[in-house]
Amino acid sequence: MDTSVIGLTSYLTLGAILFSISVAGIFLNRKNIVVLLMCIELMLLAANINFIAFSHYLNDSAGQVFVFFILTVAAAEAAIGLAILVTLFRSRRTIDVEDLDALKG
Amino acid sequence: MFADLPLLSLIVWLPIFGGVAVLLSGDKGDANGVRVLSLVISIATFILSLGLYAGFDSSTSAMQFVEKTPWIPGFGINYHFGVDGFSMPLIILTTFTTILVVLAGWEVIKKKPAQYLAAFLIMEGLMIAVFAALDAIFFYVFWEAMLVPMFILIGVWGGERRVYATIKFFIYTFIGSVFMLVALIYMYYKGGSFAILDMHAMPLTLNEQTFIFFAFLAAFAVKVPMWPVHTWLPDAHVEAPTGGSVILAAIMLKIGGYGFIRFSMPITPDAAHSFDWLIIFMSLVAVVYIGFVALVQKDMKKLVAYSSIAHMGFVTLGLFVVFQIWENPANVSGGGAALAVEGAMIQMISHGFISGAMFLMIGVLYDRMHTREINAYGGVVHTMPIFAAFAVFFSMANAGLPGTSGFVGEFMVIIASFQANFWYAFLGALTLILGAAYTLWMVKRVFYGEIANEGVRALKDLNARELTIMTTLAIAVLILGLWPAPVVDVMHASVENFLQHIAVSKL
Amino acid sequence: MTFESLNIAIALPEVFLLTMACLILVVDVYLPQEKRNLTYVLTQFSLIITLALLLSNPAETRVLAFNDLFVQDAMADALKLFIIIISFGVFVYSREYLQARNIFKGEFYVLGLFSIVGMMLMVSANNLLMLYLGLELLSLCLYALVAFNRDNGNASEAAMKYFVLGAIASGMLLYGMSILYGLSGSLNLSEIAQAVTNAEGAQNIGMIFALVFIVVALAFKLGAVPFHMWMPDVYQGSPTAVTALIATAPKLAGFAMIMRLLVEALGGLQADWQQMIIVLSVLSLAVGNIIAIAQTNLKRMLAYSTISHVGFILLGILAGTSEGYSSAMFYTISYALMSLGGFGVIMLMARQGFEADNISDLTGLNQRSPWFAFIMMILMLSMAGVPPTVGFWAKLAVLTAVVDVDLVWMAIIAVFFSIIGIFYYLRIIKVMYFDDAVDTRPLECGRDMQIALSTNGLAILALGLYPAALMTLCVSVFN
Amino acid sequence: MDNLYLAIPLASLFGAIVAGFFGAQIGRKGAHTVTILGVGTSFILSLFALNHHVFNDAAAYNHSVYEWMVSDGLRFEVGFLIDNLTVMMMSVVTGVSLMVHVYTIGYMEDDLHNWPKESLAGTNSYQRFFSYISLFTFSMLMLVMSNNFMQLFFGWEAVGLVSYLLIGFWSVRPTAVYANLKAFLVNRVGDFGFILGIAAVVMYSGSLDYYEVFDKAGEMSQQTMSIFSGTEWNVISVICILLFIGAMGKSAQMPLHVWLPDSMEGPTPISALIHAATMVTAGIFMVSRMSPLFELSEAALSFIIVIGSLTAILMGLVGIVQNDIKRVVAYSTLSQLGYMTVALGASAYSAAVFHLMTHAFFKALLFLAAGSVIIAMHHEQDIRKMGGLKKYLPITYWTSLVGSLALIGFPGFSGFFSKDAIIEAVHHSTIPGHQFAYIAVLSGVFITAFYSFRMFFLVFHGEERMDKHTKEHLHETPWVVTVPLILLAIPSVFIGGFTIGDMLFGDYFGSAIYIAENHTGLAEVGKHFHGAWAFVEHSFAGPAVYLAAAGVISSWYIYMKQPSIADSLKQRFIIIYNLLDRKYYFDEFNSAVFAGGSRQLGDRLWQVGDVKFIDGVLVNGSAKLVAWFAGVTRQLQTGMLYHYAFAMIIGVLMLLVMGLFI
Amino acid sequence: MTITDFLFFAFAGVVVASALGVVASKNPVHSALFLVLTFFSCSAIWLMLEAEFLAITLVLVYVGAVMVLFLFVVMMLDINVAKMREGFVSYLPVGALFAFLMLAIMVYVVGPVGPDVMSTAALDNAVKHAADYSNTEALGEILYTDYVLAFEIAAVILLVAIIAAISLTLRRRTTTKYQTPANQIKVKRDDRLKIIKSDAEVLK
Repeated sequence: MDTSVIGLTSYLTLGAILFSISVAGIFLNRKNIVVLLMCIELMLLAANINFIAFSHYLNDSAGQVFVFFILTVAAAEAAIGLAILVTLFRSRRTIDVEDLDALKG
Repeated sequence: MFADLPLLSLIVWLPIFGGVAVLLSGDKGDANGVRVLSLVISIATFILSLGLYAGFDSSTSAMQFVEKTPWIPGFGINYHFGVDGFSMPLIILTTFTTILVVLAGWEVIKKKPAQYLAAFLIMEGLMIAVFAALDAIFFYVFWEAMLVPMFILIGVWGGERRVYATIKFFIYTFIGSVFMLVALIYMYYKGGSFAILDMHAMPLTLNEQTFIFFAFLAAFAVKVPMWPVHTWLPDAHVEAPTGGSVILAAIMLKIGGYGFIRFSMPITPDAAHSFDWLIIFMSLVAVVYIGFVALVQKDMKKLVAYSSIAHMGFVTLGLFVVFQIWENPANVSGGGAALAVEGAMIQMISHGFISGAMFLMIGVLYDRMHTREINAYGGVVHTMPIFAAFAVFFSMANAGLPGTSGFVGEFMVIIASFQANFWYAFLGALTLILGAAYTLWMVKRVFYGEIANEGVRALKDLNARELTIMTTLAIAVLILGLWPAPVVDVMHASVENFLQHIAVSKL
Repeated sequence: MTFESLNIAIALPEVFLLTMACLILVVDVYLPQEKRNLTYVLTQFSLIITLALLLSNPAETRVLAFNDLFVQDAMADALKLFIIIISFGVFVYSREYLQARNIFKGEFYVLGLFSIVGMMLMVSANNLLMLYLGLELLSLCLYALVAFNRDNGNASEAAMKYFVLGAIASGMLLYGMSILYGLSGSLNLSEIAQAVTNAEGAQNIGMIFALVFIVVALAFKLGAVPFHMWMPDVYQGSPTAVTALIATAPKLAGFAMIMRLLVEALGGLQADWQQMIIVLSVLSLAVGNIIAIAQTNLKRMLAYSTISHVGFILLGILAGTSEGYSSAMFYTISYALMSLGGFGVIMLMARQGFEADNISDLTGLNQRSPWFAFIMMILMLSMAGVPPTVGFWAKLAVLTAVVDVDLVWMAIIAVFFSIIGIFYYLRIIKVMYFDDAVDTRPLECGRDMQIALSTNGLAILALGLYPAALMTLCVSVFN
Repeated sequence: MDNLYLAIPLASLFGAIVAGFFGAQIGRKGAHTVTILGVGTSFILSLFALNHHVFNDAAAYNHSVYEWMVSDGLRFEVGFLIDNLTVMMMSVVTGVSLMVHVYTIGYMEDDLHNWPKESLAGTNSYQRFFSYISLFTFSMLMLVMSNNFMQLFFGWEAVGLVSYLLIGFWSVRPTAVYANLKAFLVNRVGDFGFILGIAAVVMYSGSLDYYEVFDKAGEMSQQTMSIFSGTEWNVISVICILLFIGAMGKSAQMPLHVWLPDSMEGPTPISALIHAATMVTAGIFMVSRMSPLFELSEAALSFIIVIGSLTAILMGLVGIVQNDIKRVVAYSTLSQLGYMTVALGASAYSAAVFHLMTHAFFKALLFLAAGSVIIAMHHEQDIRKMGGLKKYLPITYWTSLVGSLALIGFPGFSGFFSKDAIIEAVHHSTIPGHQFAYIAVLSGVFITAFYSFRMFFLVFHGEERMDKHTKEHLHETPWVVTVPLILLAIPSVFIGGFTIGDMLFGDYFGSAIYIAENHTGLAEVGKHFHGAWAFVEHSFAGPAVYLAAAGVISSWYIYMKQPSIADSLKQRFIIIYNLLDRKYYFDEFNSAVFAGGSRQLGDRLWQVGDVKFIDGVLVNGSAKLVAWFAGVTRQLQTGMLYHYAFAMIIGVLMLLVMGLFI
Repeated sequence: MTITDFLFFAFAGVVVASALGVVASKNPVHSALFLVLTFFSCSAIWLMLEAEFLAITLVLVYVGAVMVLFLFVVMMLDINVAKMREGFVSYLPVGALFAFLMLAIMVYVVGPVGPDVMSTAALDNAVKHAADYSNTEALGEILYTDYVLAFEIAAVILLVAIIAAISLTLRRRTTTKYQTPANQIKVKRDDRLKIIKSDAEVLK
């Protein structure tokens, strides 16, 4: 069996790539807030991958515990985010990012 | 007998708490009540402050009536009061002027008289505290706090462009003082103490001194005000109510001069020495440039405001010329330095009386005619002869006529600055001509000639209250002009000490 | 492990408050609208008891609980104290405001109490996880509260912006925490601190990498430039009651978070985060003060003013000395008090259908109510840093700390921008005192509000006249 | 003697205070009584002092009255130096003043006509006037009795103040209030030099006391100072010239003479007292008092003699074309002051003071006589509208004649002695510039005679050119006016002859006046002096008497005999006439250059410097800049979520780069 | 290159590709589905890291609940799909540039190239657990002991989410008419009818 080429850094790199994609997504998405929320989920996923990879390589379950809580919180966050989204849609009849410009200056 | 009382605390807090009491008694009830209350408080403060003079030991330069209690131990900031020959006369000037200011607004201020009077009383306490504070931060607190009542005074009771004027006033002074704050903090960092006297003794390199000197300069030059940071003053004066102008001219400007004496020069003697040319230049510009500017003013208050700037130029000139007096090889006797400093001090006190009187005078006219335009007047002497007599008297004092207090300081400073350089005295002495020109030209246009219009024709001469104010000031101006010795004597020791201190380089 | 080893008594105030929050939630459900006042009373009552619990058991030393997740120390006690006092004030001020807008609902108080618990947890966290959870508890409550006035489009917009940006920030925080966890092998702050000191060579780079993400999250929470963008919009869009909640106590929690993360955990990287904070601080001072000048909306102006104050708080922190920390804490507490008063006045002026959040709405306040005009003046002067108000001492303390570490130029920059800043505070005083009132109706409000607001304003003045007590408290926390 | 000396000025001051502050209570009568009593006391006490010093040869009295203050070891005091010079001045001042006081009772009697009806200032103007002139007497006494420079300056300015108040006494008249401002300002220009001179004195002698300064004079003359870098000036010359600039202002020497003719806007008694007899001679007195200093500086003396000669001749010429009775006398005063100054320059201090004294009497006489004419003519001052007044005003006529003869130096009259002494002294002087001065003073004699008698003839002789109404009411003025005239006429005739011997050539002044060894002008004259009568006889050997006679005769010819000549001369020399009529365009120049110029400069400095630059650019400019910047920066807050996020990302990148790579 | 390596690259490839799909999709529904795919493949990667419990949770909780919620909201709110891509291309260069810069720096630090940040002794502890090792049990053990406080707080956070969601979205339809008995009982005579006293008016 060949030696494995993947290691901790591979997972971290994957996390970094996901993080960057989410960053790009946040900036590029000018229309739909829901997609914005999805990008945030991606960012959390990147952090989760890091935690789990570290947890594995450290042989320490604290990282996994952390991920567990992140998932919980992310769920709660999504709920609240979507609730706000609904409220927003009700009052403005739009969820375009570009239309969120009543407050500025 | 006064040594046992915390006299300075009393003098500071009596008007402040009195002011709060006046404020709380409010504008709903009888306005005369608050007026009388304010008058009583201001007179009581004045009487207390005379205790300072009575108990003052003029043979020593040490601080007297010292009170010291820890205030903010974390920073070593103390509640620290004390007076010497420099601050004591200025405190009495403050208490004296406040009485007149309270009187001056008696029935003239109809809008919220309680707030008006309270502002003055509180400001009085704060200004006294500025003069008496011996802890730099303690000083700074009062220095800044003092701006607030003045800001309100000009803004609420002022003229048409009051908002512009008062914001300009506040920001101008604020700009200057924040840099001073940084300098104070820096010295605390170097020396570990905020006590002013400790700062005097603190060794500082030339670079540090330069930095600190300019930080102080920013604060005090604005306050004095020196050219070219003077433009807030004419605006503030013109828009301020009479009492505000009086306090501004009579006391607030002095705080700038006092600052030079208390901070700039003793703390940074070497920087003061190396940049004395700058200050002297600015002072002389103030005397000459501002003299010309005053000449063409159409608004009486503006004219007097500009004249204040010119007169304060003598204060800074007198203070900073000492180094050059010592250095002038032609000055064989080596004297003149003390003359210059004492001249500057006398000039401050005298200017307090005279500018106060000038503004009160304009106030008297303004209360009747509601205009300060010189052109709106003419021939006032025919309807207000007594008032005109006072006006001519104070104008002459403003022009530095011997026998009035206006002469003493200018005379001393001119004589002293001659010992540094002929041209300093030359330019300074131009005030003899310019000062007379702008003041008397105004007198001519306002008071002399035929009665200009119906408004002037209907004028009534001074009432008893105004007469009292004017007479009091006139007596003060005369006494100081005819016998300045009592005032000068109390500062000898302090001046001597001051000069010895700044003569020694800190490097 | 045993139940005793949890040391639960240490967290008694939090536990109590949490319980009360749940209780109030239940009680509120069964209350008819006209008895809603009970919710309010209960809320305030719980806060008072919490305060009493807090005071009854002050930390003599650093005590750990819940298996080292939770820490009680002097700083935590002090900050919690002020968090509760200030929140109490927010609830007092907002009662009538909420009633006038038909949003006087139990959820406001429940969410408010939960957010307070979140803050207290942040303050007492000794673990990255606890910090994160505390932060999220706080933030989620605030997101919801901002959108609380559902019919207001601006509020929803503000909530959305706050939510999205907040989520990004916590994403970054998590990313940074993950790296930190990986490099130190622990979530415990003290152990991380150990690892940071021991780190060498390349690991340092990793640590700094983590540090950047953490600093970003902290800067976001406090509102430092360029992570401040949410603040003006959220301050303006939220109902004023919520703005008051966001603008005050959470800053204390944010300060605690900085202390826990940067100082306790990453103290070894001080040289690195100092540089970053210098940049953030200068930018905050500049941007906050300059843009505030152009504002016409009072709440928005206060948001920018907050940004500039954050610059000052960061100034104290970047000094990196115990004087610096205590001065920053002093500043934060004073700022929270001033800000509370400011929003209190806005709520005081507001009435049904009228937000009173424009600067022009304060016009002629001195004629309508000299006393509250005076209070507002004190608040504004304090924000501007004019003695004898506490704002001056805060600035003095911070500047002293900065000068102490030879950063005189930073002090000069700070005062330079505060000169620009004074202009907009003066403008408030100007409209209150110098302009004639358009709306001459006298102000109507309950006695509780009057007393609280007066106390608030006078406290600013009293602390300005005698700052030693608070200052000593702040100093003692860091010894 | 302390109390006596103190009482001299204070008596006048007392009168002034009472009349000034309680004028309304004591009424007109009370006012003139109290002031006359005050000044009379001063006068009598002055005579006592005169007796004490001159006839009993008391030593000079030099004591301080009170210490004004001490600063930097420099004593500022008020004190008296009484010696022969002082007592003479005191007697002259109080004497003339007393006369003027009495005269004023008549002159100011119907002063109410000069005020608008509703003017409250006019109600007590009579009392106020008496108060002012008493105050003036006090100030003048303080000036002459001073033993130090500070008090000298005090008196110097105080007389200026009173002069200011009195010139503008009729404050309703625009010309009067213009004139008083002008007088004060021009005097201030002189004071400007004066105060610098005092400053120099303090610097180089360390004292303000006369005697102490004089003791140091020798030292000072050895020192030099640098005013412009590279040039060294003798200290004593600088001091003397600066002090003399003060004297130029007060004693109206060119080019600071412009205020004096205008000062005639004041009531006539003032013109007599202040602007002829006393105040304007303060400069002469001062230089004489400072002779120990001036003697050490050739440069200063030379400067003085040139200025004096220019004033003497040029102002006399202007007198020829004036038509206002008081202005003619005023220009004559200027010219005579020039004579005194020339004498100072020639080191003939005693001659200057001597002329000062005689001039005080005859010029006061002339002014009061002019005033008498004016009263009689119902305040008409144009001599072209007079004529033939001899028969209506006999006393005035004769006293005027006496005054005029004294003025032109008719042999035997007091003016003759003093003027001839000056001419002779200049003749023998060795100061650079004395040749020019000699020519000037000689031609001055002719000119003086010409304009004096031109006026005399036009007023008292020839056809009656006044209107009918005035003519009907013409009669001699009341006794309060004529008595002072007579009393002044007596010394105008005799005092010169009586005192010339002692004052000029005896040791009257003793140590009060110091003359350097090599300044022998007056001493030369003294060698030929053998009594007053011989002096008169001797004068016929010189040109002066003939020139005076020629002056009188030509004026008689031109104005009495052939009045058309005057006009034809005027047409022929129109340029010169205009030059004289416009008074060499000094006023135009001053008002254009100094008054207008400084207003323009002030306006520029204000509008451009203060308003546009400091306020506009620096203050409001930076405020605007900040506001503009704020307006621009707030655009960054677009409201767009992705921009906010973008800002955060930029921030992250920035911090990453900073943390990792910097 | 082992089989695990291959699996990793495969799943990682899917993760990256579907993440890009989330960002680049025109239609938010597609984005949501791509996100589901991302989660699925990620969960596979977590399995490789022996985080079985979390991997399952990710699928169950995230995909099963949260993503469904997302889809639900997307469908509920009527969104104009045609407008979705406006501006995307024009901002792409800038966005890509910054994302790339960020990626470069991050990979430089945590990736296999660059300074060797992750080579500490502690990070070399990866242990292959025995087959009977229960990841769930291990987590559960510490979750209820060491992290009990965190667990409680997480519960509170969920509670907050519930409260917030309800209070923000629950609304009574104003269009539906319904009676409120309480109000009906409370009503008084005066509320219904008001008798106003007025003077008699005389018609002119």
